[in-house]
Amino acid sequence: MLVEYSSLITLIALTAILAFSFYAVLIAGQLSLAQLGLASLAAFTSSLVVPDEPLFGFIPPLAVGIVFGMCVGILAAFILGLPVIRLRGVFLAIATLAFGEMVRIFLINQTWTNGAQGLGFPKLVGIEVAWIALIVVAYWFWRLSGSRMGRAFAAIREDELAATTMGINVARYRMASFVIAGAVAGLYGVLLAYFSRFADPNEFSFTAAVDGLVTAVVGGVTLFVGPLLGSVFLSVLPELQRLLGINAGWIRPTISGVLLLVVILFLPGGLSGLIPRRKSAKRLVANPALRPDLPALPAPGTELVSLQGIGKSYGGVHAVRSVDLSVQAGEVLGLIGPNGAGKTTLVNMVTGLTPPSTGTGVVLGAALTAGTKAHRLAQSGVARTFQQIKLFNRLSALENVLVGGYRITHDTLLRRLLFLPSARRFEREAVAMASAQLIRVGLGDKAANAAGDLSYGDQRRLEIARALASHPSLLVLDEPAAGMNHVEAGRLSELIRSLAADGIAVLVIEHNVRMMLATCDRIMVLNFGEVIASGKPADIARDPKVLEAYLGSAGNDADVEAASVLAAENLAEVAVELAREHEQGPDAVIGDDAEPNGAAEPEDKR
Amino acid sequence: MSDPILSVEGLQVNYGRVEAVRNVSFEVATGALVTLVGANGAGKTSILNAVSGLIRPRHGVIKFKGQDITKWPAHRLVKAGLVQVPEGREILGTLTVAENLSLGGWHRGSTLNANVARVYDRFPVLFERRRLHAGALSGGEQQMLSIARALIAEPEILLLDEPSMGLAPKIVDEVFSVIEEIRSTGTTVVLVEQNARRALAAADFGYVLETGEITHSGPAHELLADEKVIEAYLGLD
Amino acid sequence: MQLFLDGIFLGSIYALFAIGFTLVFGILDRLNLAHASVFTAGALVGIEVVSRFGISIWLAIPLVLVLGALLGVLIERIAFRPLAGRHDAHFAGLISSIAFGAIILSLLQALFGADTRRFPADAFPQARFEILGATVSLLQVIILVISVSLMVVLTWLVAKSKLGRGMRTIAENPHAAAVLGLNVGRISSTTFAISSALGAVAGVLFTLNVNAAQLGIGHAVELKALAVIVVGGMGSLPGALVGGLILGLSEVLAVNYIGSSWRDMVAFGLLFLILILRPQGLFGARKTREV
Amino acid sequence: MRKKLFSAAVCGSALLLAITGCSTTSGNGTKDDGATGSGTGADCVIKSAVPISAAFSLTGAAAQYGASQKNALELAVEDLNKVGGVTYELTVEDDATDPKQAIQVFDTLIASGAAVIIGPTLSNTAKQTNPIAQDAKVPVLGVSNTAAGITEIGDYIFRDSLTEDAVIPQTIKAAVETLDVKKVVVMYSNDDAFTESGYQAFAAALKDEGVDIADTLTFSKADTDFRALLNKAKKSDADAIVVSGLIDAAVPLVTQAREIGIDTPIIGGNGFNSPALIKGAGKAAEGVIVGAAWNSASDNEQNVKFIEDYTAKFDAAPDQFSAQAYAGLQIIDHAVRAECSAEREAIKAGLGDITDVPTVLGDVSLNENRDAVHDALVQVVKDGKFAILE
Repeated sequence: MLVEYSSLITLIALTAILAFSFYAVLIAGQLSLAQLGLASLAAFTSSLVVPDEPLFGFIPPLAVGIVFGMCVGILAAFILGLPVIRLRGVFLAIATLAFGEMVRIFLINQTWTNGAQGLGFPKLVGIEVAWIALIVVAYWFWRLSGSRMGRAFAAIREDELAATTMGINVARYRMASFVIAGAVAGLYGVLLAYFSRFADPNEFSFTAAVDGLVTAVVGGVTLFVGPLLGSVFLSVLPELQRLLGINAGWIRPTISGVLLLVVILFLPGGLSGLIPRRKSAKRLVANPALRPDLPALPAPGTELVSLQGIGKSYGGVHAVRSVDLSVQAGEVLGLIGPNGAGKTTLVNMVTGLTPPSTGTGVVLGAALTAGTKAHRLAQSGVARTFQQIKLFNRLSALENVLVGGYRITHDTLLRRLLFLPSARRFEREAVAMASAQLIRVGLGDKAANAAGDLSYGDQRRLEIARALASHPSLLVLDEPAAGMNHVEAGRLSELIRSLAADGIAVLVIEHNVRMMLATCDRIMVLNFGEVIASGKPADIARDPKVLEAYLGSAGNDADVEAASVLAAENLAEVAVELAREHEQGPDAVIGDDAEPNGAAEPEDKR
Repeated sequence: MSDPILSVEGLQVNYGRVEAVRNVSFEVATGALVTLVGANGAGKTSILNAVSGLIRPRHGVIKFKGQDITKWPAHRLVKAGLVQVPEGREILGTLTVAENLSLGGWHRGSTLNANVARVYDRFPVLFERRRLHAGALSGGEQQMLSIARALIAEPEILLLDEPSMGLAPKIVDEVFSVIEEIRSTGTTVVLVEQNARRALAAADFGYVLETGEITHSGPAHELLADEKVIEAYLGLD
Repeated sequence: MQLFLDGIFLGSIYALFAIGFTLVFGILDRLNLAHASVFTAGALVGIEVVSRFGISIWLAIPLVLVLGALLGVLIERIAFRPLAGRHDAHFAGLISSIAFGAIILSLLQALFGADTRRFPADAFPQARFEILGATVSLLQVIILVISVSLMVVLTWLVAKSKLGRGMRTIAENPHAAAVLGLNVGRISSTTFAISSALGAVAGVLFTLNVNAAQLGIGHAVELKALAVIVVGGMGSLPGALVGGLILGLSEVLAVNYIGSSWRDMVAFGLLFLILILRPQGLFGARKTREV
Repeated sequence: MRKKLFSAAVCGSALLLAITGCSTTSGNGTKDDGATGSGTGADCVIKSAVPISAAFSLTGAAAQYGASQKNALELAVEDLNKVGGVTYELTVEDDATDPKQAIQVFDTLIASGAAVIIGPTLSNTAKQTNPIAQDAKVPVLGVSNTAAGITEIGDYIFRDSLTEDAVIPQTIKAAVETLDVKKVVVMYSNDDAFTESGYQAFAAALKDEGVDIADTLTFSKADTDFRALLNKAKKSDADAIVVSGLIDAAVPLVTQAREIGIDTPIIGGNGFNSPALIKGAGKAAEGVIVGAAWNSASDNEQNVKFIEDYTAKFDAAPDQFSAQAYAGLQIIDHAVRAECSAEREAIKAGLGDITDVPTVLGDVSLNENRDAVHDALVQVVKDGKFAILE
């Protein structure tokens, strides 16, 4: 019985390995069709080095082939990656497709590959080798999926820009996924050649690449068993039809096509979507004892951001011109101004997303230049939220925050591969820190919900929690109160004050003037890219230029004036109150179980 | 008040197993400005989307001008005069301002040009920028474009979802004055707003939503004075 | 001169396929891999009606056009519409269109067998003439003219017509399109119908030109057409034409000056280089990212 | 949790195997009673039907060849079963033009007790499947594999298809003699094993005959537009164009050559030997010289009947693929009757002794390398028909 299906079972394993090679890039949100080209490079070049006899008398020839093939895959993927890694989506797919075809044509035109006549290989791979290889590969991806590296891939897949601002070096991780995929592709090429005893370059064509992609997608990329499921489904289908006595010929591909269509239309997330998953990969860990000690934040008053004459122009349009800005640890600096005044451009410069055109600046010790990388700044302690919410929508709320903790958590992949106890400990620490942030913003009960399913206001809060998870020295909030009503905005204001009290410097853009007046230590007003006013909230609220440009003096001068006076008075009260709280130490903000951010000193509770 | 132009009865909206809206019923009188206020996730946007045919309700009956429109697709409703200005503006950034406006008049072939001219009159800034890509406009201008685009569809009832979100106070003033103006021309307006104080001040009638259910309703000025409403949504002064 | 014309004609064939393809791919942003099967279906059905029923080619072409449009509607309804709103719509659409294409192909095999088929020798006037010392057939000129005029007509359609505006709106933001009262389903169907109708007719013209059609012809051109679309710039119809011509020319030049074994290497190498140097393609606009 | 999942997956696949295992047939055919009969040759009587299996490409890129092979085998079984004494039971499986699929098909066929396997359609597939049969000691008869190295796989592998080496030298010799060819352009598709080995045979033969090769042009088996290549070939002013290509390429290539004004003779290999050439290329095919293992115009009695029967049954003229498949079963029949046994070893031995067996291809022998030996023909298209080149 086994004999009859030994090839089928072996091929299931091999096809699954190929699908894993696609899986490796898909989990990082990339589509590469070069896998078959890499596989054929590995297969054919391995024929040049694999010895007939065990090497040094004990290394089996296949081991030489596998190691060599994987190295070829890695090397070729790396060299290919250098130019193409910056391409995205379909452009990457087409460029890699072109590469795959170029490899095929190259190999066909070589004499050592015997061209289209193909090359014979000794039979070294059987059912055992194939499945052992598959299990090793699957094990790797299983351990990868819960590691920090796995989370970084998921974050890149969901939103590259947001991932960058978490401190993730997107280019390096994309290359890593590319290279891992190359290694797996090389493994596949060698195994296939030494299983089927023959290979010609045409077997590694575009069609084969599409087959591999179909296998990976049908299986699903949300779970590491996806490629195996896809491979079983697609490999067994023809066999099953044969057993059912369906005549060979056009009927079989028709049925296969219909079934494939049904699977893809009715099973979002592929076959692995059928496997029930736990509500969330991780549960909230609310025990503060599990949280590790974090390095202290800069002392209050330390200058963290210092910009002189910074400006940005887009093809002659000055979005920001010659702005001086200084932010100190422990203060809340507000940035207000009409829509389109350049506020977001300014904070993009501060967070390294946009290089300044003119001026100089230092953020957390790093100079802002054209070469400043956002992930570098994030690594040194800058965190931010976005005006257009950029969450990792398909990840749970907790997972989002876990990615946010990238900067202060350990990479656990190697430890996880070896099942070291420290892997577990590090993971628990990371979850504990993330949980604390989630609870702090009031989303403790929604930890397992997918970020994309949260309401608008909750998404805003989650973004803040994610930013806080990196234990930042400087937090940049871009319209955090948008979509919140007055009561919610009030709570947000309290949260921001408590962050400042912890020693974080907060730079906030917001149109909710009442909230800004109540929250900020200083406010800067931008209009047409220039600072038109700067100073204490009470002064800003009375500044005629600000009234004119921003608060609106057009129709109801009296009303606005009254409102701003009222706001200023409010502020005075709030300020007094806050000053009092400052002296008392940081304050628990939301809910009874909320904890301040990584506070080292014991805290007073109300 | 005259007959309701819009009536919603027993509306329930589900996302998967989550009940976003539970047994919500309300009426909008012809020519009135009605506002739905409530916290985040209370289901305001879900109600609007169900009314404009963008999502299918689980239960409930929606009537527009006496006709049952519960199962009508969005495009049919727009043609019939029920138009939404969506949350987040949803302008088409790669299309020009003029193209965005003409999309508003998808079902208004004959009157399109006249409508566009009228809108340009009302919003001269859009006329100035008619050849620019809409993505190049500032946030306030985009919101005006979004409203103007809806007006070109000749709405009998206009559903506005968070029109003041992310806008400078001065622009918010302008948005509200535009809403007043629209209403003064006889168009019925349903307004969903986070800025509950502002919305209630402008509205005739208000409904307060909490986790998918209507908890308070009444003439807007009464709600503005209601202690509970103040505490939950308006904040203390 | 012959070289140049050969390249142009070869390229116009690629362009013919690519223009229909890019309507859906570049403008609706959906990669419809069943397009190759529609191309094959157009060719085989065209042959069938001409050779079996003795219908003139001029009548057969409109018939094939209608068939293509119907297939397009089916593809949209079955393989794409159910995916609307799913976060993996891109990938899923890729796979579902592959599956749908495979079904079309196996049904074609059931209907017409797997043999290579062709139009009767007299199906199309065999006129040939000389231009500047180069031999040119009437059909080649017609194909070039059709490609260019299709490009012009479709460019106008997409840029100026109401339908085109609808298409672009749906591509950019289907939700906004629905809010604005656009019948998203119908516009998508129409786009697929136009695209597939063009694909089917392209199949007929292609077959007339090379005098052979079998189940695999679609796939042979598909890969090149993908290259053409990307070289020309996603969603750019002039780009599809120019991209096709560039590919055609480069292949012909490669055959003559580098060696025919390396012809496809040159084509794909060129594609690769263009992507590296100018990822948005020759006529594509770089998308700006927003924060 | 994860562990559970994994074990579930393992259990699932085990279950699948169990199901499939249960439903397979009784297993090794060689142990069946009644596989060996009494008598020899025409008198041989074997009680149970002889299980013959074939693996052809019924779908996918090579489907058009597989389809005519399948037709011919069905016809052959019908004809041979009428003779009496020995009956054949034919199973045709589809390898979908995919070597991986073919490997699985071979496994299944071997396990289900095939006495002999015919196929697969393509040479490169054969290189992956035939070792499996060799290991399992199941005889294989290739009926369309022409590439080098097929029968070298082992002593259970035979073929009745002439290699290009056996056909092409004759073709070139005849062409040189009759047409006085001195300089040629060679064209071939370099991504196909069959056509590339054809090219190598052409190149060797041309060298032997002292013919100049002015230019060598390659194309892809998927190509259909050859104008660029042909225009280049035209420039070199050769006496003839020699093409090694499949029938897919033959028709467009020949018609396009005539279209752009190439009037020189075109010489093709086995791939051109198909009625489709004449049907498809029409007038343009006139004068094309084709070396072939089979000629439809041959007046061999068996052949005439085969063509009639095939045309009547399938409403299409047979091509070389079908003729070779038909002849394949004739050869197997001979081998079975020789030892009067349906056992694999007996059939293997019988195939080893095939000498001058009359078939639709003419009198066929299998040599010590288990390759076919029979007369090849050089044909020329004349008045819409293949005729022997004289």
